[in-house]
Amino acid sequence: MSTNELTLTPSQSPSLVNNKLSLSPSQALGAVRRPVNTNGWRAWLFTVDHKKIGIMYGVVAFTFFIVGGVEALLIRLQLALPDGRILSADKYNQMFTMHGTTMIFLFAMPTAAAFANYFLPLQIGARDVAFPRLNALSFWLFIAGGLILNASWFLGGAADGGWFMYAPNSGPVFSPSNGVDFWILGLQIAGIASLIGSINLIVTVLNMRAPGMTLMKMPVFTWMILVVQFLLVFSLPVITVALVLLMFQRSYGATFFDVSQGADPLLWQHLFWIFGHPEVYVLILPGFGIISEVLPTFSRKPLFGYPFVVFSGASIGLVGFGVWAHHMFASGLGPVSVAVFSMATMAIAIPTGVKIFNWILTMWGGKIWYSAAMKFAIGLVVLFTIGGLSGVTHAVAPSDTQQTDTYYIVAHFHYVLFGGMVFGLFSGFYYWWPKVFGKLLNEKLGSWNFWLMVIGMNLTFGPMHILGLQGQPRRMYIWTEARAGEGFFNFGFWNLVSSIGSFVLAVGVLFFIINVIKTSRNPERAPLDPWDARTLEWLTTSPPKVHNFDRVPVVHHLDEFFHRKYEEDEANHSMKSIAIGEDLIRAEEDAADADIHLPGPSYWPLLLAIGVAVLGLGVVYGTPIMVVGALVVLFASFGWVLEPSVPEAIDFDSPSHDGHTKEIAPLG
Amino acid sequence: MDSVNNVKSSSHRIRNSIATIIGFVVLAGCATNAPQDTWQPKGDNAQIINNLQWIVFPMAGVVGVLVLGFYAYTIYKYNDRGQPIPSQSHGKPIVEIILTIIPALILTVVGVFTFRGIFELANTEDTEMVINVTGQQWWWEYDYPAQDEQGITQPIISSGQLVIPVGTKVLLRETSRDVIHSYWIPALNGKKDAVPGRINLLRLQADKPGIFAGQCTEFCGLSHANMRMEAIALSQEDFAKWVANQQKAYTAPATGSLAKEGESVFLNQCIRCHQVNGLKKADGTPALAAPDENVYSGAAPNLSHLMSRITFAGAKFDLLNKSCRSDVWDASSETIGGKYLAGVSESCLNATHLRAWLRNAPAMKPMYADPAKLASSGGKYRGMPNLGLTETDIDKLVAYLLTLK
Amino acid sequence: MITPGSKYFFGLTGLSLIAAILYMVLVNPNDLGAVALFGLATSGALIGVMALFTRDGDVYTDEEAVAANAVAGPPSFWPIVFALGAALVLTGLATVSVVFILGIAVLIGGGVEWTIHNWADGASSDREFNEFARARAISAIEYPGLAAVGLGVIAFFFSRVVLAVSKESGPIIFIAVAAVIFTIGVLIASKPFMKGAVTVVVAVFAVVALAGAGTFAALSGERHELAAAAEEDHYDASHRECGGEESKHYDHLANNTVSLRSAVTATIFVKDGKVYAEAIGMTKKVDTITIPRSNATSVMFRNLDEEQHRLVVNLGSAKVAETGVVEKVGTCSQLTGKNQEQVMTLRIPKPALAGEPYSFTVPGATGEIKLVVP
Amino acid sequence: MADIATHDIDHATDNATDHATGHGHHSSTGLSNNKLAMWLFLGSECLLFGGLISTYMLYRGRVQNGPHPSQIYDIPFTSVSSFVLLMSSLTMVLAVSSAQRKDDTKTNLWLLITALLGATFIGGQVYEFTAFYREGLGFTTSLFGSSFYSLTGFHGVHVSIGVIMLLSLMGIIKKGKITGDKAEVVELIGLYWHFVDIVWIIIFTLVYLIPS
Amino acid sequence: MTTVTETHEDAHEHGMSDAGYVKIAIILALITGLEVSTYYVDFGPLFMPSLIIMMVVKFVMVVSYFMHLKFDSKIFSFLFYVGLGLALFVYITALATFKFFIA
Repeated sequence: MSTNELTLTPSQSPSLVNNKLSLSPSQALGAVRRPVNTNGWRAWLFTVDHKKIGIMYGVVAFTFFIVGGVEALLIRLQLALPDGRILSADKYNQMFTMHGTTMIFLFAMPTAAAFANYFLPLQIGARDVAFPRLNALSFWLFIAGGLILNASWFLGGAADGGWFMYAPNSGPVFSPSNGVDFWILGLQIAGIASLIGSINLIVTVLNMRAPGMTLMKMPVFTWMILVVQFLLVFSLPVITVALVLLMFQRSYGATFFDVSQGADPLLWQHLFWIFGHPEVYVLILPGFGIISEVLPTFSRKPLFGYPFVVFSGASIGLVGFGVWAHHMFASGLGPVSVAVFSMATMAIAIPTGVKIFNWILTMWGGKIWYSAAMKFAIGLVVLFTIGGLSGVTHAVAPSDTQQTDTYYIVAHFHYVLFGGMVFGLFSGFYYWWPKVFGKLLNEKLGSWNFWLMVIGMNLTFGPMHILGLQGQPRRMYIWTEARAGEGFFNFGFWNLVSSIGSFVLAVGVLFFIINVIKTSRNPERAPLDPWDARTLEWLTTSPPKVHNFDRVPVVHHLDEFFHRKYEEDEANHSMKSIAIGEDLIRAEEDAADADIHLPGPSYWPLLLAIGVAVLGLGVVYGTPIMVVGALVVLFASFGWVLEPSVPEAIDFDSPSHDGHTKEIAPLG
Repeated sequence: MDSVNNVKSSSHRIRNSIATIIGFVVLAGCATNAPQDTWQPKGDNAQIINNLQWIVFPMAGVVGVLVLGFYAYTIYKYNDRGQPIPSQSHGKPIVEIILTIIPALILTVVGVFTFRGIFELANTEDTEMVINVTGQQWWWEYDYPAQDEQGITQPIISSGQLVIPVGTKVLLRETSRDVIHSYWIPALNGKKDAVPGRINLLRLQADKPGIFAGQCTEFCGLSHANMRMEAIALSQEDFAKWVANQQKAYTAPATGSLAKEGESVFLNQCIRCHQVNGLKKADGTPALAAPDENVYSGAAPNLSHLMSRITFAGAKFDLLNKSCRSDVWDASSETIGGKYLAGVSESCLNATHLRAWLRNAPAMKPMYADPAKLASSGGKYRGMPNLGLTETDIDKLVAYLLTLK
Repeated sequence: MITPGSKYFFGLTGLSLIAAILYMVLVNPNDLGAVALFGLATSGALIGVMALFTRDGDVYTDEEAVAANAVAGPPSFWPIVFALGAALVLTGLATVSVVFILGIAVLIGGGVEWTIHNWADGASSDREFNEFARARAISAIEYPGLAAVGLGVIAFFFSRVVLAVSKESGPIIFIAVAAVIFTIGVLIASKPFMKGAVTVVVAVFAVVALAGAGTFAALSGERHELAAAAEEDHYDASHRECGGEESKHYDHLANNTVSLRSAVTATIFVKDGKVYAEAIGMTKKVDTITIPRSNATSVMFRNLDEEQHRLVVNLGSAKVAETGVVEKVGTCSQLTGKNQEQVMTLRIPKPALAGEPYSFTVPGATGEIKLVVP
Repeated sequence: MADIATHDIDHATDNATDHATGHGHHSSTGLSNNKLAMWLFLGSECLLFGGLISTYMLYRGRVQNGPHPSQIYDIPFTSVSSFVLLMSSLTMVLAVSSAQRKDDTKTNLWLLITALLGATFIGGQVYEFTAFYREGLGFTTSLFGSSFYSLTGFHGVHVSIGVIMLLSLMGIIKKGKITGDKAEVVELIGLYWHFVDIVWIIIFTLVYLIPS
Repeated sequence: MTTVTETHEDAHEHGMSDAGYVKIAIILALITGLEVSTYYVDFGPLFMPSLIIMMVVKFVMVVSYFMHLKFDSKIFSFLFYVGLGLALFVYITALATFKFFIA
């Protein structure tokens, strides 16, 4: 599988290349030569390969997961005992703001993007995404956004208004540090990154599917990612507007949230939550998608009610645009609006329930293998069910007015997001690790990882239900004995349990890191089809070659790979093996397509992202910087436009390539 | 694939889940008398909400137990014991449809009750009393417009502690001077945001006299955690006494007393922001506070009857010392009116906190009263700054403040 | 290839970046020192990139033969542009800053083009290849740069012309210009014989006309109504007259659609010449509106009568700081027609004194609504 | 602002598909990647402008200080500029049509005319902003001022980017440096241009005509 | 480039003739004229509805003809109109909660 070392060859030989030319192109062109490196750091920096980009997304997002996790631990330390003194009020406010922002925008979304980038093209049998360079741009913009967001820690303090940054508290008077400015810019840039990424992935799904793969034969993960990308395409512009308004107010004196001018602060809330609610589904649906792959694989059964799962996912997405005001039940919308949004919110519980039932029924009648990936998937179903049911209590608007902005809601969304999403992502880590790195993560450590995380998670967030119902509001830098209640099971007990739980959770995550390190040192290669998997991404080597598939697969079934391995035994309606996965993969190699052209690496995405970052910093640090940034953006985008996507002969030092007559060297 | 292990752990799982769910209901419902417990309604509105809670929480609990129970059984039953790979069936639409309709029906029932509850809570037709509530970083102001039915002949202005008559449908008209706050007395009703520029309505009604704790629940900046309030429900007679006391004219302290000296310290320092109705300057003209010139949000608590309240600084600190405090807070509903109306006497005063506050307020409660941070607010403070008072000044001021009953 | 020269500059960039960060963390994040260090880092990076691009300006490193065979390209006009930039900078220093900035832009643009041109000329002995190299290096700047300059020139000169002429002739000139552009387009498209020389003549004529008219207009200044409006600031609150009669500017075209209904504390009506009010949460009509002090509060005014009315709020009187004259304080809405609404947002810092209660009145209608600020 | 709009260009010409999918392999829908991306982008832009328009609608009458909308709007002038932009849509579609006929000369001619009309529209907007400012409406004067300038400014930036794309496209076509299907590139920029035009159709009615 | 719905046998791949575009432009110009006339002539109660209708007609014409949605694949229409529809839905709903539409 590693016989095909990466080399690039040109797609065309321009007449310009002149035999008389005595200088090699790299000498003649200097830095103007486009990058063609296939190894070393340049290969990563300028890559447009969806798999490399996916890995980078994953690494960076996991780093931010640790950052956000440390912030969470500090929060829990502060609240472990009454009148905590670990953090000042100011630092605490920054801490919970950045914890939320980091976890949502810099961990959850990019990790989903990592999975989507890596596996979506593989699952639909494509060689890359539709716009490889845009893909790289998304990644670099995300990095720029994340760096700008976190740079604020060192440049006068981070944002301190909570992750939904309600105006007017986020205005220039009430949040005087530059933290909110950095927050706005960071989110704006990360938002552009997601928008570009989502357009890219939608087009990829629509246009790049392998022959025979109709929409209803696509894996559910791909479906859920598709729904998520649609949600992003249509919700991100709304927060863009909100951020622009706030930015104009903070940096240029506009009056959008200035009440003495007659402004209405609820405008921010509407704009934010019109984005924010679909965003919740953006976070959760990838997790749903992942376990919809894992549960069938390890139950040896197809997903129960595939079309229902797909359509419930789509309808969650659609209805998700009509329930945003349930975040504002206490803000004085008036009874009619509250009633309407309350009913809509209940309606969205129905498709969500359908999904849970289908997952359970997928396992019903199966032949279940409880691997680490499967354990996390089961954990998701259980924890998400609990989170979903506490969500229903929020849909009852009057009940919500008692619960909102207390720890009960903190408990709810952590069950939904940590239980629902993080568990899904970890399930994905265990499931797809051998695909990406060719090595199996250790199952025993995985089990430790799982159980510690389950216990830690329930210890941390379970008590928060009770704290909330006992009346502890969220976002308080201290709690005091005076309001803690009497008896043993008061604020004091539950807060302490929660804080202890958070460290158990952290140890659980630590086990994952240990597992990764241990696995990377283990020379043993994973089998090509370790899970007896069902979908196309397993119909190639691990890790896949740069062009993914030696032969573009032709699809006849949902779960194509599984159906190539098994067929139904007429006698007892069970499945009997007709082929071994490894053999199928070898067979593909032998029948490889000739003449595959892949896009070449490029400087422009990285440069453009730098330009955008500089442009953004200009908002804080003055117009001249903005002008510089704008010029870089303009330059990079035109450089991009003028660059053919496949390198020209002129960019290669030895145009006549070393003798692969059949151009199946991965890139040529 | 160590299936034995898994069987064991999954049965653990069932027990754990069930125990957790039952634990939630029991512990949350009747635990520990927390002052802000959301399951102990003490008035009509909170009762409406609680009735809904009693519908939706048990329902969620039952559904949860059923679903997770079934799931646990599935996990146990279909563990790989060497059975053949099952037939690749893609599900049965009829099952799907049934599993869609059942939750839809349950939710419809919940929805009907919810719908009714929302409109019941929004009703303001039969309001008997109106109070304007204004949030400000990090305290609440109450003003009672003149309303003859309640014996309020001239506007009353107070802060921190809301005093209402028992059994009366009180309508709060909430707004805010700066950022969004949220008014929440869990025992009396759910929360409602105080949004600057808007008037939001919240109905409170208490069945029995008592002190009901609450807290600002919309994140409102630095000292959000310290923005508290209490609602004090008094019997009709006690409320009338309270009103009479609030409308009482100012009596200056006796000449030559320590309190009199305190009055002049007050006139030198505090009057810039804090109003005491009826206080006159040395030349006999009325002393008017102009907080607008010093405080960004333009107001500071009115101190006319400070010692009729039992907390200060956004209800964060007690004006009563420990024993007097528990005497009032733990009083029965019959006796609480008299004890509350007694106010704060010299012997009961929590002098430590009051003096510390006067010495250096920002050290007691984080506030943007830091001179280094004034640029963004145009040189105006948010919250009370450190006034640099001497200990003698503080003695005098405390003596004076004790006269403001 | 990272050239030796660029390495020095990138090294400088790195060092000054570290220095800047250290400085910000250790000394002071906000003062000039950090800006200077960041400036150093940025300029180091820019020069480094430039050096990279031009391989330290050293085109002859590899083969003497290239130097020998190098064919000079067509003479460059970039030095002239560069010189023009320098001239503009000097002129700008002496006159207006706009010219200075323009000069800097021209200087940088000309400089970059000149350098790249020169570099590409020596890239190889093949002219075609050299042109290719030049294009790769520079066209990403040239296309958008020239396009932006084109857009800027047209927008600037055109707007100067419209600002200079009367308000009535503005649209006429606009439509005429557009019609000319459009017609010329149609003519050239439909009549092939108009191509070539004619097109060039037309284009040159158009550019000269636009530039000429624009320059003339810019020099002659904006029309005097605009200058006067800027001077007088008609719509400023201080010009408000709150009587019953219509004021020239403030009430001009007054009936505006209001969308503030969600946030008003009270609504004041005029019906049959009488004033009454409703407040949120109050079931009955009210004759007193209480609003907290120092709190931005919106009040809506709704005129249900045929004749125009305005809402006036009387806020006692105050001494004017400079003159010591006691003046009535208050503000008012615009004159409002039947079934129209207006909204006033008030922020009243001081409670009323007993002698001068605050009130809402409507000139020409009876009744008043008391305003209490406790 | 600029950063939001720059990726228009990127979609327009990033055409890795033909290569990435291998030879002779049509896209699954038979549609062009670039066009799909452009339409998605435009669908997304609907929500962007929708947000700005809604903000304006909510705030248009909230004037504490300075002029009200109907006091300063110059309807005859704005009518002309709306008309000019509308006609530029016609010239744009003629450019697309010429490009599909592979008539480079005419394509370039109509692109130029479109760009010129767009540039005069921007000139008109510069005039309008200047005049409004002189009459007392600044960006910070009132809610009306802030929301009006934000909305029309955003639109103006979109038009400006459009003009820059049109003019550079001319140059690129002339030099033969286009990296994809030429007609399609013209069509994509055309889609963008028409979108900017339909946004103005809405702004013209909701912002300018209705309050009068 | 191939399109699924290639219905017109015109010289173009899809769309209409140049003369057709000019006709559309003339209609658009006429509607614009009518719109502007509302500024000079009092339309009474028809003012608002007529303006909205004319706006919608112009919008749809540009989108359908100049932007080829009428001739192109339905997928394009889907992508665009989903965005437009969501925009209308969320923003009109949001404005409604501000009591924007209550006279």
